[in-house]
Formats: sequence, C-alpha cells, structure tokens
Amino acid sequence: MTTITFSDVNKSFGRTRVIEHFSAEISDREFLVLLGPSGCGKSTMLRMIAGLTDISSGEIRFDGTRINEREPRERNVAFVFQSYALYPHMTVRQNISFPLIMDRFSKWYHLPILNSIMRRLIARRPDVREQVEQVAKTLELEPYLERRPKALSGGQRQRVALARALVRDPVVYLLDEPLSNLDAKLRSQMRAEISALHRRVGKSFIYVTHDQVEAMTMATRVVVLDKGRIQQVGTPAEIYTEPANVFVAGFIGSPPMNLIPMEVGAGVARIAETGARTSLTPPVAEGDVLLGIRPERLSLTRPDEPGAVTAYVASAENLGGETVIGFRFHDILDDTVVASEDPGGTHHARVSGAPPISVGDRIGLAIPADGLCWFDTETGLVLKQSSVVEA
Amino acid sequence: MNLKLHRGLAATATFCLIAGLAACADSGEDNQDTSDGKAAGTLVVANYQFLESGRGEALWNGLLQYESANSDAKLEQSASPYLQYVDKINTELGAGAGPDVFVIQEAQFATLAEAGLLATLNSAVEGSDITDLNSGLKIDGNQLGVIWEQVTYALIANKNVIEDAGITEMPTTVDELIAAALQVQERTDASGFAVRHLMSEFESWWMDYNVWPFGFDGAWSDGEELTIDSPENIAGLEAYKAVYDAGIMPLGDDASTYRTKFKENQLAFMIENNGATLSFTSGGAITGQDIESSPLPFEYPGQHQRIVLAVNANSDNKALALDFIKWFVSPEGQTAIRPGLGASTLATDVPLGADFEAANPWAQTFLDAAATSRSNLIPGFETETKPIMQVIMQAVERSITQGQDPAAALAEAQEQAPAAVG
Amino acid sequence: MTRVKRLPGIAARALVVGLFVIIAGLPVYWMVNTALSTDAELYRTGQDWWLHLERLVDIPGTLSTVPILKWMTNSAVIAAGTMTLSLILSVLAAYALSRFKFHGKGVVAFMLFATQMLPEALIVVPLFAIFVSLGLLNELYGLVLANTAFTMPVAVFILKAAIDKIPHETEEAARIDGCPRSSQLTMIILPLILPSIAAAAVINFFDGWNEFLFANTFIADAEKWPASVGLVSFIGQYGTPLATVMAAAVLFTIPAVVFFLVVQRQIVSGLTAGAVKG
Amino acid sequence: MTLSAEVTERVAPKKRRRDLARYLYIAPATLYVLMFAVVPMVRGVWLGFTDTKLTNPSGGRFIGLDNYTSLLGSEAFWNSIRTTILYTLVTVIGTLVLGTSAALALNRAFAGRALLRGLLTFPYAMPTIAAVLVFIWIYNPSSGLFNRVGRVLGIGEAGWLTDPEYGLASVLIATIWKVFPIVMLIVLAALQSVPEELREAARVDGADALSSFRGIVLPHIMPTLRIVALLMTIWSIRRFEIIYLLTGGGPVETTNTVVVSIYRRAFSDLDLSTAAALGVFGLLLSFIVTVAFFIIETRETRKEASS
Repeated sequence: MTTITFSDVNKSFGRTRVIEHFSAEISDREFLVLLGPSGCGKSTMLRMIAGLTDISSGEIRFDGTRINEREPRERNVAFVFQSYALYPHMTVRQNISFPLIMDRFSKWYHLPILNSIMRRLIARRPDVREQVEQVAKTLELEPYLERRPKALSGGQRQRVALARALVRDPVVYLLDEPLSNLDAKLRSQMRAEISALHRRVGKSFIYVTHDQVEAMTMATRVVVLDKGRIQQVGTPAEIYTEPANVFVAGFIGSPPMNLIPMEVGAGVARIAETGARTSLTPPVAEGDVLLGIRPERLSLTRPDEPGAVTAYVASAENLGGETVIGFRFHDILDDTVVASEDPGGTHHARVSGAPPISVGDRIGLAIPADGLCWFDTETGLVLKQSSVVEA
Repeated sequence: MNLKLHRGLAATATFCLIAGLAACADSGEDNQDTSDGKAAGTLVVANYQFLESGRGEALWNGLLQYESANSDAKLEQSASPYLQYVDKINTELGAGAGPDVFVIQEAQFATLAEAGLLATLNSAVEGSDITDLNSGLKIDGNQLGVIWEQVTYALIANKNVIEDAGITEMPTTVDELIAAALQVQERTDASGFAVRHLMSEFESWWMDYNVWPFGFDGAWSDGEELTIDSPENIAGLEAYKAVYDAGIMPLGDDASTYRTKFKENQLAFMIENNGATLSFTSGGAITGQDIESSPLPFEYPGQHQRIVLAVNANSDNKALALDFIKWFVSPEGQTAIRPGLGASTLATDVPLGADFEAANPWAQTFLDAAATSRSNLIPGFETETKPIMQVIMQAVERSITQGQDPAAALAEAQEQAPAAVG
Repeated sequence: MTRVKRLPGIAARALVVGLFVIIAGLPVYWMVNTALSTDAELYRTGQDWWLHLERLVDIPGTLSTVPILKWMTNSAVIAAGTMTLSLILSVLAAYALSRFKFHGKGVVAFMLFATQMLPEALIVVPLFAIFVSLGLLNELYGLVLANTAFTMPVAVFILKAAIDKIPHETEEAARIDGCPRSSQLTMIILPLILPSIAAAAVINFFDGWNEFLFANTFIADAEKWPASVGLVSFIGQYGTPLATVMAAAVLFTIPAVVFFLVVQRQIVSGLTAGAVKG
Repeated sequence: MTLSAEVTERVAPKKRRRDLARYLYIAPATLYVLMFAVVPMVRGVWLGFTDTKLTNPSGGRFIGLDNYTSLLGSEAFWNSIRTTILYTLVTVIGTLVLGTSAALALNRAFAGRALLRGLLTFPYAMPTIAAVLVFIWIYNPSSGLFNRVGRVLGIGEAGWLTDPEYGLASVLIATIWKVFPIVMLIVLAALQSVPEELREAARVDGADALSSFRGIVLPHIMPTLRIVALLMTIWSIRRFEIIYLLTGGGPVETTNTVVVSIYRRAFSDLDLSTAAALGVFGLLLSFIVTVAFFIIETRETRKEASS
C-alpha cells in the first residue's frame, strides 16, 4: 500500500535536460504507463524511481518518505529490463532465487568466496525453493528451472525476468519496455498475462513503453511524455478522446488524430486550404485553429452532400473489416510531389467495410458535431473543448 | 553498507601491498669483526666460472680452503650465468650493492676502477709474490685488483683430423693456415678452421679478434689518438677477411658450435685461448693428447684476456675481503686454485702440476705466449675500450659480410669512433 | 546434402590445423630431437630426422647435476604469485576503468599502458636501486612484486575489454535484487568474464614463468633461481651443452603447458558449455 | 534557498562516499604501477638529460639536450628507428594473422583439440632463451634444420644469421613463432562472446567461411583485436631478449632496433644517459602508436554505439 509522489523532479546529463519538472502521484494498485517516443526520458524516469539513476533535483517519496539517496534495494522495488538482464551464468532457478538469497544475506556474507558458499547454502533452504517453485508454476517455468537463459526462447526469458521480479514482495513493480523484444503474437499474449499478474499481486506497476497499444490495453492511467516533459496524464480513454495538445493527439491512435488547419472568421470555420465552409462551431470567433478529429469519426458521403466537405482519395488500405482512406482537400493529380508525410497534406478516415473508391476519386466526408478537439495553432494546446461539446 | 564493504575490499588490497613492501624493507644482514681483531663473517664471492661443470667445482673447492685457513670466515657464492654476468655486476656495483669479492674482465676492471667502485688491496698484497703482470692493475699507486687468471692465444689443431688430412706441420703463416685448412676439407669431411665472426657474440668476439691486428703489429691507438685505420690494422683485417672468404670456416657457427665440432673431430684448426682449449679435453671425443698447439701464425704476438679478482668498495666486510685476497695471493691460495685454471697465467708464478702437463702437452705454448702478449685495452682509452671496439667490430662485420674494402671500413670506423667515446 | 557441402570445409580446416601443427610444432620437435641426440650426431653426422625415444631414460642422468626441481619450484612460485597478485589487482582496476567515471581515469589508463612501453634495459637499473632500498633483493616475492607491475596492466586491458561487453543491465538487475557492488563484481561479473580471466591468468603465468632479466639481476642465490635463469646458466663461457639445454628447456616448458591445458577449458567453454547443458 | 542548501547537504555525504569507493578499486593497481614502473620510468627519462654512467647511476650531471642532439645527428640512430618500425610492422601483422587464424581453427570442436591447443601454446610457454637456442640451432648453416631441408629439397641454403639479407627475416620468423600464441589465446577467449546461434545461422544460410568471418565473427572480436594489435605493437617496439640473443643487433646492424641499442649503450658502453635518451625516443614511438590507437578506438566505439 504505497503511494509514490514526484515533486518537481528534474534530471540532466551534463547540459542535456532529460526530465523537466516532473510532478505526479501514483496511488496504490495502479497500472501506470509512461508512454512516449524513444528519447522522451521515460526510461530515465523509471530508473530514477528504481534508484539506478541519480535525481538532479526534486524529490521522489514513497509514502511521504524521501528516497532520493536510497540504494535500489533499500527502496524495495522490482525491475523488469527491456533486455531482461538475466544472469547468463545462472540457471533459471538461480536467477529467480537470486533476490530471495540477497534478502537473506547478512553484511558479512558478501565477503568474496564466502558469498558464493552462502549463496549455495541459502538456495537450498526449503522456503526459498518453495517460493521459487511457486512463482515458476505461476509463470509455467517449471520444466525449465535447471536450464540457463541461453537455452530458452525469447518468451521464456521474458517470463524468467517477470518471475525474478514477482518472487519478491516489492512496493512497486517497474517494467521497462518488457515486450519490445517479442514478436507480435507473443506480445499480445504477454500483455494479457501481465495484466492478469497486475490484478493478482495487487501492487502498483509502472510500465514504460513507446507502444500505445500496450498503454491503451493495460494501463489504468497513462502519462504521456515528450522531450522530458509531461504532456498529459489520464486514463487511456481520456488520453484518446481528449488529448491535451497536438503532440498527444498526433502520438496516440493509428492512424493518429487528424489535425486540420482551419480559418475562423466571424464565428464560421473554414478549411484553411480550400476555404470550404463548415457548419462546425469553433471555440474562438476569429483566427487560425487546428481541428482535431479521429479518423473513425469521419464518415463517407457522396461528394457535394450538404454539410460534408469535399476531398480527394490519396490512398485506400483495406484492412478487412475496415478501410483506412487517405485523403486530401485538393485533387491529388495536381500534386507534383508525393507528400504523404505532410500532416497538412493527407488526412485519414477509417470507415467500416470496403467502399468502392479508388485513388483520385472525389469524395464527401461528413464531420460530426461532437467528439471534436480544437487546438491553438501557436501553442498546440487544446482549446475549451467543453464549449464545443455543448454546442 | 555495501559501500563500506567494497571499500574495505579495496583497502585490504592496498594495505597488503604496502605492508608487504614495508615488512621487507629492512633486512640488513651484517658481518662483524671478532673481538680479537681477526676478520670474520660471511664473504659473498661472484664468479660465473663456478657454474661450469667440472671446472666450477674445482675452483670453488679451491677457494673453500680459505675457510680452513680462517675458521671464522664463511664463503658464499653469488651465482650468475656467464651470459649476463658483466651486466649484473655493473648494475649491482653501480647501485652500491653486489658481492664482496668478484672476478671481472680487464675492460670492466678499468671502468669500475675509474668509477671508484673497487677497494684498494695494497695491504693485502704487501709482501706477496705477485708478478709484475699485476702492476697493470695498479692505478695511481693503488693495487685495485689481482690477476685471477690470464689467458693467452695460440693456434691449436685437432691431431686426429690433421693426421687424417696428412698434415704433419703446424702452419706458421695465414697463407699456410688457409692451405692446410683447404687440404683438410679436401681430404676429410671436417671443417678447416674456425674463429668467432658473429655480432651476437660481440662480448667475446672483440677480444678474440685482436690477434689479427696485433699479429701485424697493429694497435687501436698510439696512446693519445685513435689509429683504427692504420696500415697494420688494415693488414690484420685483410688477413681475417682472407680467412673468412677462403671457404674454410663453418660460417654461422657460434663458438659453442664450432668448439664442439672440434671436440667431435669435425674441425681441424682454431685460434683459441687456453681456457677454451682446456674445456675441449673433457666431455668430448678427444683428450689433451689429441690437441696440437703452436704459436699464432703471425709475426707479432697476440693479446691476452685478463680476468681480475677485485673487492667491492662498498663491501660491508672489507676487512674480511682483504684477508681473503691476502690468502688468495699466498702460495697456499694460488696452489688451491691452480687445478681449476689449467694453463692460465696466475697472479703469482705457480707451476703447472706434473700430471696436468703430462695430460696436456698443448699447454706450454700458451704459457710461453704470456711473456709477450698484449692487453686488449686500448692505450689511453682504457675505459672506453668497449664502445670503440663496438664501432670497430661493426666495420669488421661490414667488411666480411658485405665485402666492404678493409681500408674503407676501418676509415669509417676511425671517423665514427670519437662519437662513440662521447 | 549438407554433409557433402561441408566436406571441403572440413578438409580445408584439417589443412589449416595441420599447417599450424607444423608451424608451431616443428621447432618444438626439433628441440626434442636435439635433446635426444648425442654430440657426435649433432656435430658430426647430423642428427637423425626421427626421435631416439629410447634415450629418454638418459635425460634424468644428464640433468642430475643441477637442482632442476628446485628451479622449477621457484618458477612455479613466481609464476603463481605473479598471476594471483596481478589478477586481484587487475580485476579491481578493470572493473573501475570499465564501470566508473572518475577523475584521472585517462591518466590511470595511460599510465598502465605506459608500463608496456618501457624497455627493460632502461627500467632495470632504477628498479634495482628501488629493490636495494626496499630490501627486496634475492627474494622470490620481490620478483613477484616486480613482475606484477608489468604483467598486471595486460590483464587489466583484457579484463576491461571483457567487462565492457557485459550489459550494464545485468549489474543493475543485481543491484535491484539487493546485491551490493562488491558482490556484483564477484557474483555477477567474475563468472561472466571467466574466459578472459583464464586467458589473462595464462598470460600472466607464462610471463612470470619465463621472466629472465629481473630474476637474473635481482637473485644472487642459485638456490632461488627460477628455471629461466637456470637454463641460461648452462650457457658457459666456452661452450653450451646443446642436448642438455634442449632437454632442460622442454622440461621447463611442460609445466607451463600443463597449466594452460588445465585452464584452457575455462577459456573456451565457460558459459557456452553451461548454457547448452540440461 | 534554504531548501536547496538542505538538499545538497543531504545528497553530498552519500555521493562522496560512493566516489571514494570508486577510487579504492583503482588505487591498488595505480599505486603499484606508480611505484614499480612510473618512478623508474621518470628516473629513466631524467637520466636522458644527464651524463650518467652505469657505474655511477646517481652521479650524473645535467647536460640538457646534448644526448638527444647527438643521437638525432647519427645515422645509426635513424637506422635503428627504421629497423624498429619494420620489425614492429611485420611482427604485428604476422602474429595477428597467424594468431587469429589459429584461434579460429581451434575454436571448433574436434577430437584432440585441447592437445593441439597445448601444442600451439608451446612457443609462448617456453623461456625465450630456449627458443633462441633452438632457432640458432635451426638456423645453423651446416647442421641446421632449415639448410638441411633446403639441401634435401634442392632450394639451397642461406646464412640465416650471418647474411645481412636474411638477418631481420630470421629474427622475425623466430619472433612471430614465439609470440603468436598469445594472440591466439586472447582471440580464443574473445571468440567465446560470439553468439553461437549467429554463426549457426550464417552457416545454414550458406555463407562461406570467409564472409561469415567478416560479417559476423570479425565485428565481435574487433575490439579485442584492436587492443591486441596495440599491445603487440608496443611489445614489438620494446622487444629485446629474442633479438639480442639471436643476433646482438647484427648482421651489419640490420636487426639493431632501438631497444637493442639501448641495451648496448647501457651495458656495453655503460652509457646510461644515452641509453635513456634512446629510451625516450622508443617511448615516443610507442606513445604515437597509443595515441593513434585511442583516437581510432574512440571513433570506432562511437560508431558501434550509434549503429
């Protein structure tokens, strides 16, 4: 039952600041996912919680007690590394029992030579053996207990890494992209297993990933990080439907939220590129804004249908049950450059079934009045969403 | 806690290191005179010859008789292989350490004497029978060493081989030597002649080489100036080169190899010193009776190699060392080491044993040569002999292996030598 | 199919291995051959191409005049001491150089390297003076101390390269599991770099076993000579008993090779074997 | 303000302790090397600026750069530098090629492998003097192995140690033979870090031995090879015993490396100061190589890290 509090945590390596003003609180039994692109500082954050990396300034508290200076084991955390970091020279059993043995070590056992003797002795204790076998059973590792990591598959190694974390009784489990080395199928299986584990152990998990699917499926709460700063904190649903800024909007979802530049004049919103008038109610009366809309909220209509905007098909990917349509507001035959990456150029719509369209077709897209986000073009921050919803 | 622990680990290692060093920093062993004024204690004696099988034991046993002459004294060997003996003594003495008493080559004697590392032996040799030859070891009126042994050079032949080849007369000139050697090679499967010719044996080669220039009355200096490219020296090198080029030598053989060939009846002639010659009489296929000797095949006498017995100026027990030298130059001491030193000339005139003479008829030629033999040291440049000889031997090497004209080679050496002297 | 494809490969490898056997083995064979030849054969008729193994029984007799066992024991003491001291120091230093940032790291690394540049001829004279003042002359442990200074840095570099290859996460995992730094070194790092430790041990052992110049300069008592100096003592002013020296040389080499054979299993198996097992 | 002061105060002691511990790991080796190698080295370098004789090592006077200027003006010095560089280059290349291929050949399992490894370490396990003696004997013009084989095969004979054409080659053969096993040992250890499955994969893909070596094995052992190359270079620059005992610097100075001349100067000429000055040049040579190595090393590590 531990609450972890971050107050204005900063971290810099030399002149590079990797974490800036990180403040948050993690309550008990949470499954908190730190989500962000690589290099956003999320792993550093996790390592600071574990005590593997020093904190430059600010405080981390466990139940109110400052733990900045504590050694990792004094913090009593469990950590699953991206590379698993198994001990290659130890069997699975030895790997899993290692934290238990260390817990039972007195100071002087650490003397060279004595330490290896004591390690062997403690490993034989029935309570240690029992605990190891218990965890091994949970994770279906029993047949492999006497093998070394080299003789295991990737998924099995992953489970050993989890087992090594689970065998203890830590205050928090820290997982650093634990699934990134697995193939897609195994990954979805392990996602389910980890979620199940979280429910069973009843402790907080802090989970670092750059994979939004993992964040969406497993988290009770998500912290989106970019360039060392918290972009948004919220449940997966909040993050998805109410992104706090264009970064979150563009990072979450596949394809991500469409960000369409709009010109607002006299309370009327026009698509900036074509000047086409829409019936949307913008949150500002005057100026440039970005309209954020999830691809699945757009629906296909005939061109020139009233209330719909006109667009041209740039791509159509049939995914079986649904189709992702890439569209632009101008005839793609006019394009001299294929600028599919340009967010202002191509937007996406996700529609069910396989509509009979092909690249270059002129289509109409209906924009619903609710579930829209408006962002300030300058700051990228969201604009009074509530008023829009009301409208 | 873990910090303390790993710090402790490191600290322990450091401590062990320092303690280990400190603990052994003080272990001075000292000798003292007994109260009645008689020298006593342990004397460390260094001589590479102690390690030679046969002779070494004879020499050491000879010296051990000193222990019966002075019952308070004990002799201890400081052992060093021949190969690095000189370097080791130099290093030790330079650092103010080293054995109490030791033998050294004459060239080394000169440098050590100049550096003031040798004790004066005046009191020890006073009233002794040491010969005039020892006066060369007197510097500024101080006797700094006595002759341990002085070896001379002669032409020797393996009787078995030359008889097979039908040679009855020993050659008396270089031309005769070449002719005889060629005759040997024609008629037997043995080699004709051998002398040192490899730079890897520089330490001995330069001393051996001097028979050639000296044989033509050459000298490396006139006492003031170097005369490396004098006509006599050029003549000496020409003769050496003639022999080298005559196809009578097993080129590439080091001394150990061709000497063993001699012992195994595979070599007819050598220009050798008496120490080496004595070593041929044991452990091989021949005895002293199988060796013929004659004076060097040159007009002028050759050189000697003088090995000097000296006392360390930094010895902890100089009184005992002097007492030992006193015993060494006494008839008693000289007789004690005679058997080990064969046909060498010693510090005093001690006769060869009758048995020895009978077994080694070749020996007398060497003793006769001692009367006229010259020192290997370069007059006026005694202490710089070795660097100068290095330059000279490089010239000799160029001449024999690359065919450089002897006169040109020595002229080049004459030019380079001052730089070597520094 | 694959077997057929691989045949030329096997043949090629056999050829390469055979070539190495000849390169490395020929001089060794010639040594043994020389050791088993008589002077008459060596210098008169030319030694036989094959070995006179029946003469092996004579070797103990030829070598009985020198304290060969004593010398080999001394060598073993020096080699084992050098190896042990050097491994202890180098494990600590390599760990620090690989894992820590500290002031003067570059200087320390360079200093260690500099020891490998020093010509012995230049070092032996000042070192002798140090030995005199510390009273280390004529002591086997003195040689251990001197040798270690020059062998240890090599071990440091071999071990540092090995530790560099271990991912930091492995130690961090241990840290999380409650393993303090000193035990991370002994319980995690050391087992993982065992092949390199074994390689460094062999190199240090051999260096200690064969070291000559220091032993010759610092030891005056023939009883305390290591084998290398003993071997040189066969070389006399007037001649070298070639067959005897060769016999002694082969004999001196065997313990070192045996040591290697014992340790080599670690060099090449270590982890691989353990991982495949079970 | 007060807060930050408090924070620093609380962080500092722990940090300091940890820093101190770091130094304690490196301290023993450092102190050790300082005492037994650096102090003598500094002393040696100092001697180069004096006129010290071996017979009186502490009695030299300071004479500035005289030793250096006289060396720089001598043909023999430049010859010894050239010889050293040539000797070093060939030794390094020879031992690396031979040692690496031996390690590769002996890394695969086959019957009698351990014994073969033992045989291949023989040269290195042998006292140098023994190697020298056997090579002198092998090189012997009349009864040596080389010339005997040469005569049998009809390719003639050579004055291996007497002919200036062959002197350096003879020394190099003996050196490479003596030293290559150490490269083999280190590479053999490094090869253990090449993941077996990678090599297996390469073999199944039908990659031939050479490209599998270049593509998979070589990158893994490259850092080790670099350090071995550096060590080999530095050791070759200062290798003494085997050259000195084989040829003494001859024939006609063709094997007179810097270190051989150092020894001759110090112990034949008793001229410790000129020897020391020569030693400084030798150090300089090693120093240049080492700096070059570290530059390459940093670049390569950076490349590896970024890829």
